[in-house]
Amino acid sequence: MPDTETAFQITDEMRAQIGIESEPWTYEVTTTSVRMYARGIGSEDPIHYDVDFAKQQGFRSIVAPLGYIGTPVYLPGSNDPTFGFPRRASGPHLNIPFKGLLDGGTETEYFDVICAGDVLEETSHLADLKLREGARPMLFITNESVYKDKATGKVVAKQRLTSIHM
Amino acid sequence: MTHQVFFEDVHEGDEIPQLRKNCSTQQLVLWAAASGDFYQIHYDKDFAQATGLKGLIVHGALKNAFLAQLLHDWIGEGGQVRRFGCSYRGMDEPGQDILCRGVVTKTYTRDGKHYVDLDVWTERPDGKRTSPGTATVTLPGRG
Amino acid sequence: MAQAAPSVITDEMRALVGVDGPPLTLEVEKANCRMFARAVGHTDRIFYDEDAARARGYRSIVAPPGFLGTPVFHPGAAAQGPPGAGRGYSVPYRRVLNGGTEYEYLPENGVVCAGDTITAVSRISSFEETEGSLGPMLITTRETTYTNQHGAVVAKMRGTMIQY
Amino acid sequence: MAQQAYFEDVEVGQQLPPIKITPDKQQLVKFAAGSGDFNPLHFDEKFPMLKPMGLTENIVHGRFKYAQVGRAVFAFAGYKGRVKRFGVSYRGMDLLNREITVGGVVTAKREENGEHLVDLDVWTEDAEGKKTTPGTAVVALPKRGS
Repeated sequence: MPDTETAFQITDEMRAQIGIESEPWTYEVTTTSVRMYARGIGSEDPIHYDVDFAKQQGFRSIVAPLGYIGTPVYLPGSNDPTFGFPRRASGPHLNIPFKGLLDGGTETEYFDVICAGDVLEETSHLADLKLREGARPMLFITNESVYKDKATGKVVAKQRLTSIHM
Repeated sequence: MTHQVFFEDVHEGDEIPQLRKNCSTQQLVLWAAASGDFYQIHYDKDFAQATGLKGLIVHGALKNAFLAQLLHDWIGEGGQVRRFGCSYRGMDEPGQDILCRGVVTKTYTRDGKHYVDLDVWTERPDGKRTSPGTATVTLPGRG
Repeated sequence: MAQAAPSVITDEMRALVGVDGPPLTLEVEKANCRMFARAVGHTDRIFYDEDAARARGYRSIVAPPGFLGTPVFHPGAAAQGPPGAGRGYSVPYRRVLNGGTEYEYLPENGVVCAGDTITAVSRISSFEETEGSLGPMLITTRETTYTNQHGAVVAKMRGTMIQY
Repeated sequence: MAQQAYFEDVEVGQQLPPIKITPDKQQLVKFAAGSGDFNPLHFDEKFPMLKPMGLTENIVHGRFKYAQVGRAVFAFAGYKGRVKRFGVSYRGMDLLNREITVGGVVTAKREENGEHLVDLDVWTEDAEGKKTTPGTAVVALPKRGS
């Protein structure tokens, strides 16, 4: 980095983006999507595959493996073609001068069990900004998604994703 | 809204609008996800070569689905795809153009429905028809 | 003319022709219709957007052509090959090629849409032997019938497998 | 599925049964299908983004390792337990075809709002024993006879 460039700082303008909520997006949890995710992680637990078995265990339907909170509705032009997440007009906008990007961490808080058949409404917001100063400064950006059951309006899960920009 | 093609405007020998495809490795993995065909010759180069192939190849069923899209996009809202199929006669690689084409071979009306038969195929840049097939669609009539 | 290779079609195989295989349940959902359409590169929104599909008179998102749902996956069940593959007979050929696929739709019996449950039943329609540039070949033609939850046949598929 | 664990029977220091998995390319393509993350970083060895990252091989999705931790936590909770929270940091990359071991240990037991909670340290570990995905989890367990 050239000497003339002033060190990166989190500005008030950036901090003001914290908490701004995005428009909602629909996520679907289906029998097929739960089974595919379970196959993807190599689980053979029948709770993720067999609807009758899951009902015998007291669940509404097959249970979504931990970490899976549904598939965003995909509309061409509206979703990222690689990751599938919605590209939303509203929500936080940050100008980040760093080119490097790393996945920093994932944290999920559950308020209910997520099962096939659930239709969720997700909104996201910028939850936290942290700067680790040094020879190579690192900016930690944490986004939080809140998932509500569309039928009941109840929050069923919150997920925080941290990305590291450097 | 797409432009509607009508039965009366279609004649034997007409070529329908072409559809050009070019599969990235990502598209082949998307197709694996969509079709449930996780055979590694479509995304694992080492595996493909170990089976004697030059490299990764495009799924035959994906080319079949491309031909279905060619027809779907042509017939518009008023048409219906009745039948489509192809043979797999040659391999296509990711990163190379796959040109989807169709030519009308017959037009006829039966039980008040307007049918169009076509030859359809996918074509490689070297001109080789890798998935030749046939299809039948119905189209609306004018008035 | 060289002497023809001995037939690999056994009585056991002949007895299988026309016999229905076990039914397979396929689920058609909004999410898997979208995934299929996305993988092909369809641009028509009836394959993605429920409102767009309803505006065109469909019950829900339309299953793109060639898509009749995702088979219910049972872990631990025999390797999920092509439906009905390797059913109770073996042939002395090691190489397999997918010869071709043909779908026939019967839209007057119902257009396949998200929410449908399809039962697929497969049967072998014929065994044929030919002598090609690759040597003697066995061509197996299989037909699959797709029936929706109302008992209506909505599509048929004919597939050709070449063994040599 | 293992037998249901009850709150009374769990002890601080107790280890979770390890899960071992060696993800190959097909496994990661299935994970792409399940998760919707189709980043070629995980399946295309010619993907141009590999080089600037100093990589010559494809890497395992961080979220795949997160999900493996999820499997271990879910198995610990059993069908009657409820996972309240679980999170990890991504501290190191794992390459394809290398064994990953998921581990966990009970760090505390407590009662809160009538729930019987168990705190856990969880992680994935590579073949050299490096914890590439350390994290924590909170599970509510049933009590015997409740």
